[in-house]
Amino acid sequence: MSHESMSETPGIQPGHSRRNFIKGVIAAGATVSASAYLFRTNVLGQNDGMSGAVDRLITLDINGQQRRVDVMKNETLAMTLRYKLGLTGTKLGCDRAECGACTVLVDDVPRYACSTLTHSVRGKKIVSIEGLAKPDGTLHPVQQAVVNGQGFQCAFCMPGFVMATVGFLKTNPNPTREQMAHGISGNLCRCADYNKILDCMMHAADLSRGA
Amino acid sequence: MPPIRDVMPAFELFQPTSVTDALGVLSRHGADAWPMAGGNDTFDWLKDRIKKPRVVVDLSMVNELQGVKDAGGGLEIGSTTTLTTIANHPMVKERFPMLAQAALLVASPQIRNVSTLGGNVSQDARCWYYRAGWPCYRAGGNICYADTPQAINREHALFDADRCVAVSPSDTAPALVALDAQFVIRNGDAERVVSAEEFFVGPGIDITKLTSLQPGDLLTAIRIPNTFANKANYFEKVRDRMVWDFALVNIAASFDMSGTSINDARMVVNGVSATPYRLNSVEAFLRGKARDKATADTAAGMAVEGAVPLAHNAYKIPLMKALVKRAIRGDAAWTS
Amino acid sequence: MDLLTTARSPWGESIFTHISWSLFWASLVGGLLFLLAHGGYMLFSQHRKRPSEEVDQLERERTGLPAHITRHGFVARAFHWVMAVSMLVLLFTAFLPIVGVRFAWVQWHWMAGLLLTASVLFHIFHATFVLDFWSIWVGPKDIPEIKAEVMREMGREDYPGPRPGKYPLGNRLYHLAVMVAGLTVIGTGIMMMWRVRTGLVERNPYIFSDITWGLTYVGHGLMGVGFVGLVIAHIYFALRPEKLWITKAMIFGTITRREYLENHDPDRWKNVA
Amino acid sequence: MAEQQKPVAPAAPVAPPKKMEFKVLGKNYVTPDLVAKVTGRARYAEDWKAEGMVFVKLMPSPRPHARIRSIDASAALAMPGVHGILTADDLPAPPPPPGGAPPAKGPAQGAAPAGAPAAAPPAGGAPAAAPAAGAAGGGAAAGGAAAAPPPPPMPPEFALTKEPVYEGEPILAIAADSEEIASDAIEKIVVDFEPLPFVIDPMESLRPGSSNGREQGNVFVGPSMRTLKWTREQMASYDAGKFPQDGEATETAVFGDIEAGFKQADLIVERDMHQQTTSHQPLESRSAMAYWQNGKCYMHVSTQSLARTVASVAGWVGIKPEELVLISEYTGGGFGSKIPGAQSMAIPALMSKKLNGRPVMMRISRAEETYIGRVRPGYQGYIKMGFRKDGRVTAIDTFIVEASGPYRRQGDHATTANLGSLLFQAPNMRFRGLSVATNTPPGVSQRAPGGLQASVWFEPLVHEAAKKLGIDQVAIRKLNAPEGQAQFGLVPPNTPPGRPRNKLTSCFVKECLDKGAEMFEWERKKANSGLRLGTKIRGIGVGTGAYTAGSIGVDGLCILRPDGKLEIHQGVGNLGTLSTFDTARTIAEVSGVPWENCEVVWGNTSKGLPWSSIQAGSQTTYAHTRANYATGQDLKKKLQEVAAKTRGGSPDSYDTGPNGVIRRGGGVVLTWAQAAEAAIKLGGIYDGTEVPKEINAMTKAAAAAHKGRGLMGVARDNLPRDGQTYGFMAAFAEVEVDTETGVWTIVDFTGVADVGTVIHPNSLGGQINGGSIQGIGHVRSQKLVYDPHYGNALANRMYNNKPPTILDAPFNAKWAAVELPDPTNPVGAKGIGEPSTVAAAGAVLAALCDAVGDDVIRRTPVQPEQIMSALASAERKPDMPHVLQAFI
Repeated sequence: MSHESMSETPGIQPGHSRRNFIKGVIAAGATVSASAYLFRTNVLGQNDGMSGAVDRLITLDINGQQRRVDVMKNETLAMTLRYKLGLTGTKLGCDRAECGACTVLVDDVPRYACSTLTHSVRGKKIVSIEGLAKPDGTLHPVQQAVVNGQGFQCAFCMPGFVMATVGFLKTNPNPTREQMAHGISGNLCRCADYNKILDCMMHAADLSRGA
Repeated sequence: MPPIRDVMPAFELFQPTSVTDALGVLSRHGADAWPMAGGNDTFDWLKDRIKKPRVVVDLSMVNELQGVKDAGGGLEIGSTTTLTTIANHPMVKERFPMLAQAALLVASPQIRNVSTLGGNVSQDARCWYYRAGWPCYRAGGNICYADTPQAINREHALFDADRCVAVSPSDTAPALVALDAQFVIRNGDAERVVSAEEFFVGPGIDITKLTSLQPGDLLTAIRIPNTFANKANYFEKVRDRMVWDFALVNIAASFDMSGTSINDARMVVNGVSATPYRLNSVEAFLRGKARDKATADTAAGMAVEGAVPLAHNAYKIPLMKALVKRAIRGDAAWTS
Repeated sequence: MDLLTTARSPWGESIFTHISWSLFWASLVGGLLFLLAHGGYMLFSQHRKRPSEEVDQLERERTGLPAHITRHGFVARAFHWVMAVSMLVLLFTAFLPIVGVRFAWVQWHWMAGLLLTASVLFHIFHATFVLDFWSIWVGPKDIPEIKAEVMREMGREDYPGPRPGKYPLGNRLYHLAVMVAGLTVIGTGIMMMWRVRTGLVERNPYIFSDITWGLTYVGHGLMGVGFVGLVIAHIYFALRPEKLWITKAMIFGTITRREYLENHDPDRWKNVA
Repeated sequence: MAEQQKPVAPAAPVAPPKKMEFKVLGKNYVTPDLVAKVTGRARYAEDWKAEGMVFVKLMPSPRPHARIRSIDASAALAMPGVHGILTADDLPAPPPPPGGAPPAKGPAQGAAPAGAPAAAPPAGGAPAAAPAAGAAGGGAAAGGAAAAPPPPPMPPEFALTKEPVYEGEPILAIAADSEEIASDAIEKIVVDFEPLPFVIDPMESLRPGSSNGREQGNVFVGPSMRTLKWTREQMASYDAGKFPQDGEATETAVFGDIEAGFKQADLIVERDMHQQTTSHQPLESRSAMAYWQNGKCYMHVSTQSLARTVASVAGWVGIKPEELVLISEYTGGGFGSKIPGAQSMAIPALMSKKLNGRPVMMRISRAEETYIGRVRPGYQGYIKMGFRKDGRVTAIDTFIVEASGPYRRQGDHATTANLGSLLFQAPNMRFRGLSVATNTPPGVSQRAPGGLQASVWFEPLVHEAAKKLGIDQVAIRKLNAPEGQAQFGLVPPNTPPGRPRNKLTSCFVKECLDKGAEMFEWERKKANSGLRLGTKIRGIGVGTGAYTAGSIGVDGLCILRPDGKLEIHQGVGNLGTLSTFDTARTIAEVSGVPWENCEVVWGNTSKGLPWSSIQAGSQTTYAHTRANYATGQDLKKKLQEVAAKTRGGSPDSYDTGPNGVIRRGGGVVLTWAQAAEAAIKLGGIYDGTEVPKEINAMTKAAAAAHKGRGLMGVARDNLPRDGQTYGFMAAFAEVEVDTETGVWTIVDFTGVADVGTVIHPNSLGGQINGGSIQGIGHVRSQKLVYDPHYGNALANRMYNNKPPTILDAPFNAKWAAVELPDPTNPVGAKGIGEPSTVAAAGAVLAALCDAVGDDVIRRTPVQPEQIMSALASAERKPDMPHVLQAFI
């Protein structure tokens, strides 16, 4: 179907050079420029390099890859993923640990990336929504369950719900419907399609056990 | 000039890996240093740009501070042990199920996965005037915006309001008080162990802080004596939403029974004053009584003596009475 | 270092909230320094009373003076001590928490404040209608005396000029300072009664604007710390040997004829009999 | 929409329809955007980046109402890394008032699609409000005109302001290398404010001598404002706890004769009610990114309706629609707050222009979203209903004081009355209302504007009446429910007699009640009414809901390409309802081209998209099944003609098969690819060189951009319709209330909808349950809180404004549809998004009344203390300063 072409296609009128535009608008997955986006590159001034303080240049283990990143001291994991590593599947709904859209796995534990300092996950295994499917495109059982059940509506909360479910199923592979609801209760869906989400995630538990 | 929110100001970050290093950094930077455990309270203050510490000390990498161990005569829980760990820990569930339950009812799963016991008991007040960055007493100003004729204060204090009417937001704090927990605090080379009553402070004593922690202090562990281990206990939290919500009122109670009568009891209500509110008179009254309806009704009346309701929180009086009754009756109550 | 602390009101305005507590230390230290300086100075300058032969002379001239002359009537003394107590309570409840002694101080503070207010109101009434109102006042008519006192302080013992009436100059200047500071803390303090739970008035912090309140707290704070220095100085003088006769008078009410003649100008403090 | 204005002929009786059968429609399938969504590849507005992109931060007003005397930004602009400032002075001149040409209409209408139903077309978001509310507003305006010359219309709302009228309204924007620098810069800006009076609680602005929310007055009348104060006696009555029913109203609409109606009543029930203002809180905030390239403005935005956002955003930016390229492939929810985009979206575009086209990203934080993200107006007022012994409603009287926010009249209250008239077929009804200006976030349509409020308003009274009359709750609703082409609506005073009332195109709410009662096991559940379980008590309730579910007159466009694929172009926004794809399938259904051969093109105006309905008022499904039905027919007709022209014979001798055009009774004569090639050779109407005159200019431009690429199907929906299309739902709920703590939970829930033909079951289930839980959130916990003294927000955090979580929803909600087609839609489909929101709220509220007593519930949200403190008190009244107080 057309989502492939859609998500790669820049917004241009027929007749404009597509190439020079693509230089402008970058698809997910690529880091754009050295500028630190939301964070000023060198604000700390005299603070910078206070003895014993952390170094900015660190290596992160993200979706199985080792990525070298220049991370500000006050930078959250959500910002690093979205603005330094181009992994925009991790959404920011509230940036205040109140909606769950930014949920990622850190050493298999679901956490709010908006409320995690990137420096605090050095040397930990980070998995975001982009890291679930196999390289050949085979979907993770939880993703497959969502597809099978046509789960979610606007889906802005979906990556968070999927990651929370993946994490919860690691601790409880065979939950009741109510246990599942409690397990993913740290995620908000404003379309409030909770019933269908629960259907999908219970189906996901079956697929995961099967897989 | 108007408040700008949602952008964390710059700070210097330290990530000590040992208690000694942590204490070193804390004492080196004194009041400039902001100790951070799970960060759930910290990020609010920083992202709102209300507090701009020069130095943040991330304690998440100090392994010594994590874990639950049997310290003979009780449990010792490291201050940065996560609430998820506590809620699922066999020893906690077996000896002090009330604490496990309190931990389980905090916020949301992802928050419990990072937030710590030390952080939960040390977190700052959630008064929405204070959190909005208004210059109230608690913020070092000279007014309480929540205790005015027009103020919207359904979530504020009934007891011991001294100018400020903010309440303690913690769910684990009342449980710890009801279990007679001790708080281990280190500062430099000095270590002090204080009871919950000394750990939590009201506005009369210090109107800008909810705990007695001072700059340079590090809460390293919380010790729970076996006094009430495997004894009858009760915890209930009443809130608007079943997730991500602070208690309107919660209650924690431990009972040491001999037969059908109460030898000793500790009852603590939170969400009604700036510190976990211990029902001393009720505890005294309960000794020798049975856990029955008659006792419960009398106790409920005693519990709310001296309550001073504000415009919008009068409901907390009957609510508190109801919870005291339930704790004494021991009804299985519905919480989520 | 800011001497006054400011904050953003809910509407983003910059408002005063308090004085910087460093001013408390300043006042404390200031008071102590004055005490040392003055003490040191007094060691070298001998105290100026009327020379004894002059006093003998006066005693001969002015017969009919009673052996004991009432300097402070009972009521005046009662007021002084009530005020002193309330003032000390106010200062300790206000400043002990700042030096780290933590306790629930607010109730004691406003109660002592009310006591002070009451005693001061009474004092004003009493001084106005019973005592010689102007005897404590410092005014233009006192300039020659001020000049003379200053010159004498400089060592010009023989400098001509009037001597103190009922109240020595320092005494009167001190009263002036205390009056200004006292009325300020009382006025601002009464306003603050609307901000704490007293059961006396309905708590309503909104009777004045944020800015007015800021100034109120600053005024209260400044005068409050001012009192620290003033009270130190006061106690110091009360205990100085050459002033003990006044302190005694404040306790027992009377001074001896000779003390009267030694320290006062009989023409400016009449009808003592 | 035009036809809605002209009088409608009396309804012709139609035979009860039967379920329709389809090859493609009505089956579950995977929407083409789902894999991108579930793998994180779907990109929403904030997910786009561009070389050299800078960030803007907004300065919010710290005051609820003030005038800006001066702004000193010199210190900020001197900071390294700061690129520029944008203030109200940089915005384009005000557009003409609503009712002008589409481009100009953008801003005003966009600001509040439901804001001025009199002016806004039914497509404006609250179509239900259009006839009655519009008329009511107009009538009121006319009344005002009789008294005095009408005051001038209020100026529209803009992205940045010099007179902030609510706390948080953006004053200026700063662009910098990073948000951190921009924030530090804004903190250095000094703004001199002249404070102005403000209003938080609408009732307070009715006190004699109280302040007004705007300098022009405190009450909105049509497009203008006036000052209206009630008497001291009336306010004394309010203070004593009784809503003054004789207060002056600016809006009145009636039907029949309520005095007579109440005389006929055997039972009269009445109560005062409050329901709160709630913010929309879509999970994706209204972030936007913009840059200029080759004279065009490119914008990545979050909007509900793509085609319908172009004009409004172009208007706010001050450019021609054709100079704007809008990209919005995915939208993280809107619920009415992003119908045509948002004023704030002009900020990055105008800032980028200042910076010579440099890309500018404006991330809207949650706190900012709570300020500028719009709200549903709250109500304070009273309701009075008369019933016959048998339960038939004889009369309804209601007075609604509405918290409209600072900018314009909201039609919600009139819509609420209109729906009361519809749902209970009230033979006599009167509505009086005030739309009061409050210095709180601007009101706008929120999912079922006025509809959700209607069920909260009326259902508890119907429950009370049924209890008192000893009638079954389902029976009393069936007795009063509309059916078929039922008429409804109120008319303003001095309306010429004989003005026809609105009538429905179809209504099967009674069937919904029957099916729901069966699924919910209503008869068995009756035993649970008042059932005590320890400290807990059970209650059951039923509610019905209705809302507009369709408009007409939009276009469809598709191209069969030489590679054999059919490109279906959709101008509708992709905000999660799936209608972008569900309605596209109509073309496959009608033309016979297999869905597997279809590609949906959406989300980017540069791709050539047809004119669409607005994604509001639950009308997309109805409107675009119609438009795409016409387009599918056009495509099939052209396929047959192309076959006839290339293979001989008459067009009728050809049909379509799975692999291409077939000769009737024979095999394939043209594969899809061959048909496309042939069409390109033929040109003219076949390859899009010639298009129908009647189609919208936007569709013409799209067709022109794609002409010659294949066989083009393009058409406008000219299908007939008589009446207004509404969707319906019946909801059933069982609640359990802890009488000691007031905590309550929903233990069972069932929703059954009348949506005509079900075109996508999975999607329908989502709409029924999702809509229901949004309604339940309104009853349960959602709210906004303002400090009355400062007029500043206290509940900008979700843990304070409390949207419903997965644990606040029933764990196992059941749903179904009656699947009876609407006769005016070629596939029988109607919308559902809003009717579900309406019905569920009423059912849950009725269930709560059933559990704790009808005298206890007087306000939403029903937080624990309301129930608990009422049950704990002797007089069974909640222990609060005033049970109708707003924003607490």
